[in-house]
Amino acid sequence: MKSPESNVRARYGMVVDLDRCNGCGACVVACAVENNVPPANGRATERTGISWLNVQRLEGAGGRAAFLPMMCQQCDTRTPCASVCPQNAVELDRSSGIVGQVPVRCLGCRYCMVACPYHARYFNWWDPQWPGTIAETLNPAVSTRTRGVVEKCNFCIQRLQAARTRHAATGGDPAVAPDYTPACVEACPAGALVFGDLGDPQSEVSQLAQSPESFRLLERLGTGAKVHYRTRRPWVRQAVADAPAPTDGRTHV
Amino acid sequence: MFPWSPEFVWDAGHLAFFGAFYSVLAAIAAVLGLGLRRAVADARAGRAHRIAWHAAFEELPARDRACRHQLTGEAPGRVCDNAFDCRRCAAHPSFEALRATHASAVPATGPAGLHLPGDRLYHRGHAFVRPEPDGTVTVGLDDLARRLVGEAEVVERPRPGMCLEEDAPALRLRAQGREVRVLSPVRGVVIGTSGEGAAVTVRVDPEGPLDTRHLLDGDEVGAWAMREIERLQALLGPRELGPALADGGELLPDLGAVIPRERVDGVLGEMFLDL
Amino acid sequence: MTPLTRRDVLFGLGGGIAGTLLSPLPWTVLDDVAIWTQHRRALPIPRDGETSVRPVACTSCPAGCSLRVRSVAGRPVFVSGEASHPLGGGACPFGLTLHHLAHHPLRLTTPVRLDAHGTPTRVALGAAVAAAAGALRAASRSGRAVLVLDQRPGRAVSRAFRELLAAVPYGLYATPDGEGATLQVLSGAAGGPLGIDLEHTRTLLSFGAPVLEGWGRPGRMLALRDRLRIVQLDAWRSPTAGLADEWLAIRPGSEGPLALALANVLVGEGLARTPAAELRDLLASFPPERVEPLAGLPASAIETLARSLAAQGPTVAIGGGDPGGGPLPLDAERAIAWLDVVLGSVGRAGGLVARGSLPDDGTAPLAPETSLAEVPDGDVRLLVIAAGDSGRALPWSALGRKLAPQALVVSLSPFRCGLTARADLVVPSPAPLEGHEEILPTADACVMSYAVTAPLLPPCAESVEPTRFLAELARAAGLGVPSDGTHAERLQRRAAAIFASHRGRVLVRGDEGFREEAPADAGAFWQALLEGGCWVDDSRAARAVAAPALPSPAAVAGWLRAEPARSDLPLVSFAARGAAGGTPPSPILTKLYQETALRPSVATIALHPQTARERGLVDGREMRVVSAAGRLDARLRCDPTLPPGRAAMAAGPDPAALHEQDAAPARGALALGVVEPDLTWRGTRVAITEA
Amino acid sequence: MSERLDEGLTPRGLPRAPLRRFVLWLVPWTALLGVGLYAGYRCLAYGLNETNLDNRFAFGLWIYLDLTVIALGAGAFFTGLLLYVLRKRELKAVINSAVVLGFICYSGAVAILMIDVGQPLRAWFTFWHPNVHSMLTEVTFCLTCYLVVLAFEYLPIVLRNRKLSRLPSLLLFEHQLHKLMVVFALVGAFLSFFHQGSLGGLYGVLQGRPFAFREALAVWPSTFFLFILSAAAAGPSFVLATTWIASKLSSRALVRPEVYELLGRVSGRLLVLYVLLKSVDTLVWLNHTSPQLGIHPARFYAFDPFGTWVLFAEIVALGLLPALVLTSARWRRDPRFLVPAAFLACAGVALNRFIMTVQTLALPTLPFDPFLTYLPSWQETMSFLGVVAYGVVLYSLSFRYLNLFPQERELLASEEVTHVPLVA
Repeated sequence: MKSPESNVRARYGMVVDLDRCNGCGACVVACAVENNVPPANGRATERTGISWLNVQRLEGAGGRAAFLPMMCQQCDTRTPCASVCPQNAVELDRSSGIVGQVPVRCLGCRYCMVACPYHARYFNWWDPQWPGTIAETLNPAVSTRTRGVVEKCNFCIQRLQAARTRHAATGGDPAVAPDYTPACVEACPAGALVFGDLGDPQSEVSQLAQSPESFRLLERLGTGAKVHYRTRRPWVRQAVADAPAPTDGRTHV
Repeated sequence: MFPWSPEFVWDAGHLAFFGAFYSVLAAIAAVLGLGLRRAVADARAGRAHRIAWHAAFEELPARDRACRHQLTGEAPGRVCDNAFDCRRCAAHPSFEALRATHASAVPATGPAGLHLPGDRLYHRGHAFVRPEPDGTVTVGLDDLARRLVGEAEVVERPRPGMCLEEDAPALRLRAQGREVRVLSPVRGVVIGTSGEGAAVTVRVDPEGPLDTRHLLDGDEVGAWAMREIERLQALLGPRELGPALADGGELLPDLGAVIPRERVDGVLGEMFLDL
Repeated sequence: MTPLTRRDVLFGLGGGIAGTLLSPLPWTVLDDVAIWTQHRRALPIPRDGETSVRPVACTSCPAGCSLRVRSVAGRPVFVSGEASHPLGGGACPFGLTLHHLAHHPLRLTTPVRLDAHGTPTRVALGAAVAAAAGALRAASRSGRAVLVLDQRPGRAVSRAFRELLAAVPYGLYATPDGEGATLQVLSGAAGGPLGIDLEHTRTLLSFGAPVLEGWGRPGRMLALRDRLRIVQLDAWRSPTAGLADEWLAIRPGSEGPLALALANVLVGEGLARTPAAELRDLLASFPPERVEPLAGLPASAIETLARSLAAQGPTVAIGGGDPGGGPLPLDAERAIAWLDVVLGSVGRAGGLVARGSLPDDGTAPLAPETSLAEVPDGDVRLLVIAAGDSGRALPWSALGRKLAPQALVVSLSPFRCGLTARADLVVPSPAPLEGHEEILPTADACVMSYAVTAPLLPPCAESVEPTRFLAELARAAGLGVPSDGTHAERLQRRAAAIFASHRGRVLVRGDEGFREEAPADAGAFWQALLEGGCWVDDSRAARAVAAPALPSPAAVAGWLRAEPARSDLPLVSFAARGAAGGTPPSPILTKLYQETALRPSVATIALHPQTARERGLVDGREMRVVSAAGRLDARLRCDPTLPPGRAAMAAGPDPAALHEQDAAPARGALALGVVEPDLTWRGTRVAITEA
Repeated sequence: MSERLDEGLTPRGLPRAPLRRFVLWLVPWTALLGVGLYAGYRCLAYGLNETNLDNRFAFGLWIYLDLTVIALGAGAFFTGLLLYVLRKRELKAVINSAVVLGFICYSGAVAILMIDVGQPLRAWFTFWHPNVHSMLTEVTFCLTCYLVVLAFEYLPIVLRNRKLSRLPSLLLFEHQLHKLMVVFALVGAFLSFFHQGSLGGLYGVLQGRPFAFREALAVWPSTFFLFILSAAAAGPSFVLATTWIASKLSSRALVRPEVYELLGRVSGRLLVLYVLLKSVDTLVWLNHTSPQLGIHPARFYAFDPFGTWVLFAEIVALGLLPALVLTSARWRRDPRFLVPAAFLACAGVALNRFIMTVQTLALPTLPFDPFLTYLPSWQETMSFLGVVAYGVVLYSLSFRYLNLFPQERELLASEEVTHVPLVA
């Protein structure tokens, strides 16, 4: 994926409002539909399924719940997966800051999955299958993946290409994509996902990202994730922002 | 992988990585190439039998590589390093020089009733060489060898005109159900063979003047035979029993037959230096 | 010329190989091989083409969310919610997979006969119609009922059904009880439909209604979420309970007494208008202390809640039940309705307000609307299950008990699942996106609205519009009705009637969201509707409400009776709207039910860890779950958020069935549900033992 | 049947068990190998869903096996290095065995790796599109090259077989190859240093896994050096242990006691150094590296069964203890201490690889992550055992038909006790 020749350097990122997310799962499904992720094999579990976007439930006191959409956090400064891939199947697109996966080149060694602290990478444990004639509804902008390769969220980079093309068609700079929106952001009915260029200080996303209510997961690992989370609820913040200090009692398994 | 492949970048990382990788490949290829070339050269130069003998000699345990001067007590503990080729040994001439007399009249009987005539020279692989008046030599199995092989059958005898190499197999026998290769003590052209079984002899026209410095003769033969009986004994039983043999008694005529079947092959190989 | 030596040949070969290696050729080939390995297993390669975006409406449940479908080369590939829709934007996962349904493995494309195992055999439409007409004539002869179950009443096709049933000696038109049950109780008293003025409501007290996860028009709730205080009274930590401002865990089945106890406090503390004497007498039996053990809530919590309802008004109390748990008993709904009356919420801004109706577009007599529960058992000779999904679960036994011997069940659903799996004949109507659809307001809406979507896909050649089936059935049975006209023509007639009424506003889709427009004539109005526009009625004046019926004395006595200690556990059954209805979920929903832990699957039964411990049951093990209606195996999931002393299980969907080509036997809570005569199954109790 | 059908193939003069007994010995192992091959076939044919690996436990038994056998297989390179480069002539007694062990370990590891990757047909992509900054690239290149080197080190041993060495061309090639073995030893040592290190680096670079992450010295994390050192320390112990097992199984002295002692001494001294550096590394990691990444180190040991006992077992019980025994000349002389110490040293390196592979993945990274468990499927277990069986079969065949222990012949005479009267 060669970036267009331009000096425009965007750093696409997202701010997830944890107070708005109601865990409906629309983003999860939209992501799978847009990116031709197959339905699960009958034997798949939550640990062997493929869901580029995975909504985690956080438990608060008194039965309160919060939901945390987890996708590839699009690490920026130190990308754990890109540096470990033995065959350059993970690519950092310099024009957009998007960490992409090249499934045709992936060997399936899964080292990147071990390296990723966010568990945002998924392995095709089964041959993909679409029951009925659902394969008719596959998105031609994304190629299907074979068994035995790793895949993950890439902020629907095909939509970036399409948005650039649309912008160019209206006489704009082909490197700029003003109406670029990933599928999950488009699908979220609660408006919990805000997407845009973090490099543009005027953008809503970068202003939200800088607000004191915003934080990143595992910030101290220094991955420079481009997905930010925000919440005004202290218990939510406490549940996700920091690694908890050692527990009082030992966890028994 | 190559400078022209898409991912290649001319940076220190790539240069160091691929520099090392191609160096390793080159080293492996060079070793293989060199080994192959040298092997071809060896084959062309006919060094195969020498190398084979050396390889076999290398495998012999130290006690089986005893120097002939150790056998006679001249150099206790001395181990041969020259694959029993005394002509190449730097020390051999000096030992020879030290010997006062070179006994020529040797009794025909060795220890334990072995028949080891003095007109013969003995190879460490139990082949004898008898110089014939016409300048040729007769090569055959010595008495210990004959007793070991017993009722043997000659599987392969050299054809007249063939060139025998020193320490290379001259004969193949089948004895006690096992195959034994008898190493040739001399280098020369085969004139003919005679005799059957263990009594087979080969008439050889030695190449060039007959040089027998590497063969045992004289006093050494008895000591060596004694040592060989001890070795045989050691191969079969506790070492302590060895010396008891020297006290008397006569070796069984069909020695091979008493060796336990499962040990025959090993014993024959050891005794004939055919490993 | 010198002859070639072997050396020359070798040199030539070596040079050739080295030269080839230095050229890009072998490396390009290698790269291509890399690509080939990707496709060695014949992966589908979608065709590319022209992209277009069209507005449609979701038909998976009554919410009728407005959607946008992106198609490539005429094939829909992506669905998203119409964010700026005036009736509420956004869509749920079921709507986002609407375009999969026409391709669903359980889709039927021709009329079929189903055997006892649900295996389909193709039949001709004529034969199917003849069989249905025969059953209809037999019903007329024997005085048995012809029943149409319409899960989406109010559509033009509903009218066609009712016209037909009116012409039959004993025709019943039934709709299942749904999420608007409380409103229905009050509407019955008010003499016209009511809606909730949520835009001005401050507190929404929900008795187990999933108000934050697919209730009413979800987009409306999402838009109002920040302004609304939501108090959830629920037997389990439902998604709504987890997200609500307050969740009070109540004992299953205690909704009725709890509503009365809240009213008791309000009346007792003078926080509400003084009710009629008969209600006062009833309330006197339900002081908070009395209800405390029934509801499992401290009396003080009931009092605090009641005070806050009064203080933070306007407050609306609603019941309706969970889509997977079935309706609340009518008496509980009456109690909740009375709470609304006591709170003074009826007929005031921010409370329950009147909603208009669509103008009439026909003159033929209509069969009256009845509740399915009112249909006598064993009386139905011909049952027609209309296409259209309420998005709520309905166990087959609720219908099965109504059937007479030799009854014929005809389903018009395009999917061989849910109730349709038990039908004798299926005459499939067009799948979603293949036909014209009407969108009517949801139960909560306080204004009437109307929208129509045009087909996006060409209908399958042998699918049958229900209107056409009805026409052929009437012809074969020798009935004069329903009046002729295709489905589209009926809708157009309806639109014309709306246009002619000169009521409301027309909102059309523009580049910058929706804007009001005045269509020149009925044709322009119809066109505006087809292009994603909608008609919104004017607001109505508040309607004064007469007193609704009181809970029956039998129910009240039942509530007050102390329950004996039992070893089996009440079962809390639940499902997201659309998950356990008649429309099969897209297989891609394994993402929610199987591949992530987001939603519990029917394959698990939840217990509080302490409840499990008391029974010696180990988390993660396979359990045998037995109710009076059935038994099944499920894995135990210890869930500390589930209050002790009850079991919780999803009613659907079954992720294992999402892969199947064949309709699997029902798993999950629906297979266990013990259906009462009032067609509720909330009283189901289960015994759990290790399998 | 006392005569052996395969007598012409076994080294002459070296007593070998009757063929029948040997076959009986091989039967269960071959059966196990067969099951392992079937399990491997299933994984290749039906995909990795045959395993119990998942997206979170992406590495499991197989990677653990690879790391361990490669560490133990380091005996091959290290013995070669000592013999050919540092001229420890005594080690000639075990070099053949060490080479065979190395070959078994590395070929087994590569075979398992081929099953472990999702698309084995794309194995060459790593060579074609290498990311030179990835530790796995280094591992792949070095492993492949070293397997080739080991094959060429193994070749001469095979060519010395009694039957094969009768063919002059093979004999000559073997002879010349053997003379150049020092080059292979050097290349092998170079490659081994790098891939043993890179295997350690594999985990050390994972900044996303604070349990495994270590700070870098030069461009490599400290695990790079620790893995080299631990492999070099365990390798000789493994050679010692296997020689001892072979000797027990064949009830024959294969090498002189001095060789055992030398192996033990080398292993012990390296182990002392390793334990020292590992302790320093652990202290730096617990007190500096991991707090800096925002993780309290106690969290690493907060989940059962991975308590702090793991640290103790790895560093003290299976590190320091064998190190002390092996460095003590007195204890080393006593096989009752020497051999168990060698086994402990091997177990220590195996535990270290287990911790790096399994505990790293089991521990949560995100605050709301659960602690994960994983139990290999029968397909994984059987292909693992298949590799073990492959090793036993290949080693048994090598032991029987090749001359793995040159001192065996020498030690033979003192062993035999049959008394045969030779005298009439």
